Amino acid sequence: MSEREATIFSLIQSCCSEVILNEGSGSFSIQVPSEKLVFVMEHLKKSESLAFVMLLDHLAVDWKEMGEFELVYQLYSFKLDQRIEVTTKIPRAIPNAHSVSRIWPIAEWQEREVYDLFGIYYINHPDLRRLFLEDDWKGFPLRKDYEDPFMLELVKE
Amino acid sequence: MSWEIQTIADRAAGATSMAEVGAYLVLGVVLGLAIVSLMGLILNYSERKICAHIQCRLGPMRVGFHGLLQPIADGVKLLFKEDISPRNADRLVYIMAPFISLLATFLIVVTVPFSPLVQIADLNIGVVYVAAVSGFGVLGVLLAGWSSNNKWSMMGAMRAGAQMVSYELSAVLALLTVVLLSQSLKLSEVVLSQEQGWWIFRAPVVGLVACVIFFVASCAEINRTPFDLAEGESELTAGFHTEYSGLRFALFFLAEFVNMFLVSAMLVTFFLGGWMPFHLGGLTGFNEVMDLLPPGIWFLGKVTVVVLLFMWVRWTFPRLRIDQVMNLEWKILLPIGFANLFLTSIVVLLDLYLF
Amino acid sequence: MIEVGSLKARMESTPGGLKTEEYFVNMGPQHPSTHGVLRLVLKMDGETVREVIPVLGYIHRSIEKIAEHLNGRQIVHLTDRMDYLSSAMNNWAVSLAVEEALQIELNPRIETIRTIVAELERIQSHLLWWGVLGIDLGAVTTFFYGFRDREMITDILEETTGARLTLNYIQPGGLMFDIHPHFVKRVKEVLAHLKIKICEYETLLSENVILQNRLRNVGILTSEKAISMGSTGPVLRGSGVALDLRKQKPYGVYGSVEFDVPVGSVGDSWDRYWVRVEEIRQSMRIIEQLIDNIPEGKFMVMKPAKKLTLPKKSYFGQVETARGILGVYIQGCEKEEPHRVHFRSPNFNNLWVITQIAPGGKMADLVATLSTLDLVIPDIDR
Amino acid sequence: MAVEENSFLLTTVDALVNWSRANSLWPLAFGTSCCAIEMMMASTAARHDIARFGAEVVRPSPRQADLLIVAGTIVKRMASRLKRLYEQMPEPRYVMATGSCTIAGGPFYYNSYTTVRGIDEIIPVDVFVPGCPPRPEGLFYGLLVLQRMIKEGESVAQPGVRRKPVMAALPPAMTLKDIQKEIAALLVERSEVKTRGVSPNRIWEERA
Repeated sequence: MSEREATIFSLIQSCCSEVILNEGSGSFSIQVPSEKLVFVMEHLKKSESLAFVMLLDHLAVDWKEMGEFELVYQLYSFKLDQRIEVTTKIPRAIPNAHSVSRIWPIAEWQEREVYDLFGIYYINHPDLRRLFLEDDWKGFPLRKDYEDPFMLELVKE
Repeated sequence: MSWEIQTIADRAAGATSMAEVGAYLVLGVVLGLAIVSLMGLILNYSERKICAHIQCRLGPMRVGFHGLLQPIADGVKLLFKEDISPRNADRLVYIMAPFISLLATFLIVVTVPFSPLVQIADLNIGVVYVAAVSGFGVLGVLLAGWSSNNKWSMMGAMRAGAQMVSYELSAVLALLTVVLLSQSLKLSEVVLSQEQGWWIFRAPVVGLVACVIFFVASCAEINRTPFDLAEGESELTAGFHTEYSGLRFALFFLAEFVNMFLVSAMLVTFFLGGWMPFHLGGLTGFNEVMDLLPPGIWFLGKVTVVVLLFMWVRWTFPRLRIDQVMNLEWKILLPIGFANLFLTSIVVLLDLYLF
Repeated sequence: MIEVGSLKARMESTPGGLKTEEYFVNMGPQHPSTHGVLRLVLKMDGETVREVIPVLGYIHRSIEKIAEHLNGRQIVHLTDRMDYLSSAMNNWAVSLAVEEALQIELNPRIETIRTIVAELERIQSHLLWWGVLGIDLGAVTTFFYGFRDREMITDILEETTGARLTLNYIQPGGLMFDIHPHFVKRVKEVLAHLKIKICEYETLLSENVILQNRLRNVGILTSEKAISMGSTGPVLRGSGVALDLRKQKPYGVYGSVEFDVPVGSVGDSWDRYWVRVEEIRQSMRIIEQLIDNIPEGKFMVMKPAKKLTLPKKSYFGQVETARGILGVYIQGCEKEEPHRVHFRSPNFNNLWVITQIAPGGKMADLVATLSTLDLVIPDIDR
Repeated sequence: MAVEENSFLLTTVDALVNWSRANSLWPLAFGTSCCAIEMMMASTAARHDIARFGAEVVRPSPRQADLLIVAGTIVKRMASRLKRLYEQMPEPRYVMATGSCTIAGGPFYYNSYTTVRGIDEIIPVDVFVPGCPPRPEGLFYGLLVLQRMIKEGESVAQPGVRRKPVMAALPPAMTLKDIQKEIAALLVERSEVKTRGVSPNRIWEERA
């Protein structure tokens, strides 16, 4: 972690002490408890010293063994010329997360994509529908336990 | 040199027996149809070839010598193609629309003076007739778009309707300029009045301005780029003929090409002397040399040049937006047209001809 | 007869003026100007677009699921088929992520060749966009001119990589093949040819008054909106934000070459047009600086038989493609196959811009705006 | 009036009609992904120029098209649209499947939950052009094969009777069925490829 990243991290921690560094990432990454997510995100965007105004990407990772979904947000700040990865973990059994679409409008569609493929329900999302698949599609295909006879899964031995 | 004008209608009027009248009638109709279909084939082929060469391609090459038989292959194919009419279409109107479109073109062909001896009918209100009948084409397009029961067709038809009716005004204003200059509504007399020089040259500036206005307006009337909004492929899939297939589509195709020929013929007749050879008033020696070529050749030559110009414009320019099209007509072309008409009357009153 | 005054009074008396009925039109999935199988549901009022609702998924091929079953080397060929017009850059993004995971050091030859090939791809992608823009606006001839010159670049790429479109050239650890012996000569020929042709194109299309009228002040995207929609690439730069990863986070040898980042001012379609045409020039400038001094060395630093076992960590490789920032998120789990692969496609974010800037414009403006956004639909759907 | 099966009149008309159909195949502008770019390259770019075969009149409306060039992957969601487009085309209509995705699913064959593995599951195909994506020359060869098929194949007396589909770049005697049989045999033979679950709408297993 470089010096600048350390200062950014301390700035974030000053607003919410529960934020920790995420070791499981190759780049500068923080982990936020899921109930604090919207608060931290708002701070990341609105704080003048941070100003992460651009939400580059949002995705989910299915950790089936651990019974968790990991949500990953990639943010970018023009002011600091820095990308930051914000991750949060939600239980796999109750896949509910808070929507950040009020903060970044593009999140509305990115969250729709994640909902479509992982079945994560975003609270306060304005229009949570499937994005790529038909509305009557059964199951969420990118989950590790998704099974579909149409899929012709290649089994390696 | 004095030109003797004899149309087929004149000959029929001077005929001695009913059989002869009938023969002339048949000749007239056959001639009209032949011109329409032949022009359709020739222009289709040349459009494809010319656009190919503008775009560094070869164009049709495989059927006949340099693809000469390509339009025939297309025609036969379209003739034998299944003819679908959408379930909720207004069937009668749907079937009639292409014929109405073609009828308008056919009715104008009747009056075109190809040469002093080749003209089917020479009406004494020729200009009024042309202006009136050419408005008929809009009807076909509008009906086609409306009866197809398709939103894209409808939008195309509405665009075409608005655009063609508007530009009709400018085109007629430009024609009125020439009517003022030649002081006749008869097409043959319009041609004859250019014996001292074509109006585009003889009338100072006003002739040229009227010609340009007519060119732009007729470009819009026949729906060619930059005014091809009615069938703008990238916007409205295929515009008013989206739902047409087979022969009916071919008729629209044909009407489009023949319209291009007719508009060029009208432009030539009114501004470039029709079949009249290139004359300069006063230079009798020069004029006699020019008269050596027969008038029919002069006419076709000039039409070819104008058609080439139309094609060149089409394959070079992007398309306008609908509001820009309307602005161009109502805010630019129409005022200029009126001013031009006013100036022309001054030219005629004061006899300010160049030669 | 209705007097004009009374009509005006009536229009004013009804709230919101004289109402016309709005209707829905389905544009796509098969429509010539959506460049693929994008479907836009348009709410129209006559010729005016009131609302645009994009509907996706008509080419969702589940690339992310397939990639979970392939190893790092094999994923590359899937990225070719996402944004097929900047396939080399897509390959590069995967390679960057995998190389970061395996800590592979590359030699300067690989970096230089990668840069040249990527810039060639960028030029051909922009040339194709230029041609298709012409056809969307009704100037068909530009299409043929753009494709003619694109063909020359395709030839060079084919000689070296063996493919015309889906290159599969940049691999984790180096390149698929070494460059063809004629590569340098051919590239120089094409650059000399393009320099003349670009000026010709400017006179044919850019300086045309109709084109200017069609693009200027159409589809204005302010920089705030562009940032909040997460758009990148020429779309963002056209709005006046100079975000270019090649400058910001130089990868390859971009750090050592000189080039400018063209930036628009208003953010209308014309700015986006201009930025792309200017980018062709800048790409040519980059290639010119590199083509004469490609260093010697190996074209592959990793043994082909080496197992690409990814550590249990996530990696995010990002490159600037012809359309914006492509990010590849790879989550390894001590196996050859990654646990999760995600592509942050530039077109996905750029598409949503249309919902913000098209309403209020005419139908023809929508087509022009779509065209200047330069979307590749398979990249959105993946 | 009864006309004999092989009367001079009918065969001449047949020849004329088939000649015209073969030489004026207007394609429908239908491309979904990468193959579409190569199709554009073939159909329009100055070097290749499909206009030489009289097939450059790309119609955006299926009503006016004769040839449906399916260029690019077809996924489940698009399948119904493809079928609808095909149904909107007037007879006689021809279908050309370009690229491995349209032939068999291509690189998206395994582990894909949306890709349709071969468009012949949805619509009848006349010519297959392999490649990923096929070169413009490949597309031309497919077009020429189709032209030959049309010239030999149809008759006014028996409309709709068609030859079997051919693989453009393979020997002309090879049909789709042969290839499908071969693939099925290979899949059974190669033990390292095991598939979990068999899609109900895969028909090649039943055929083999």
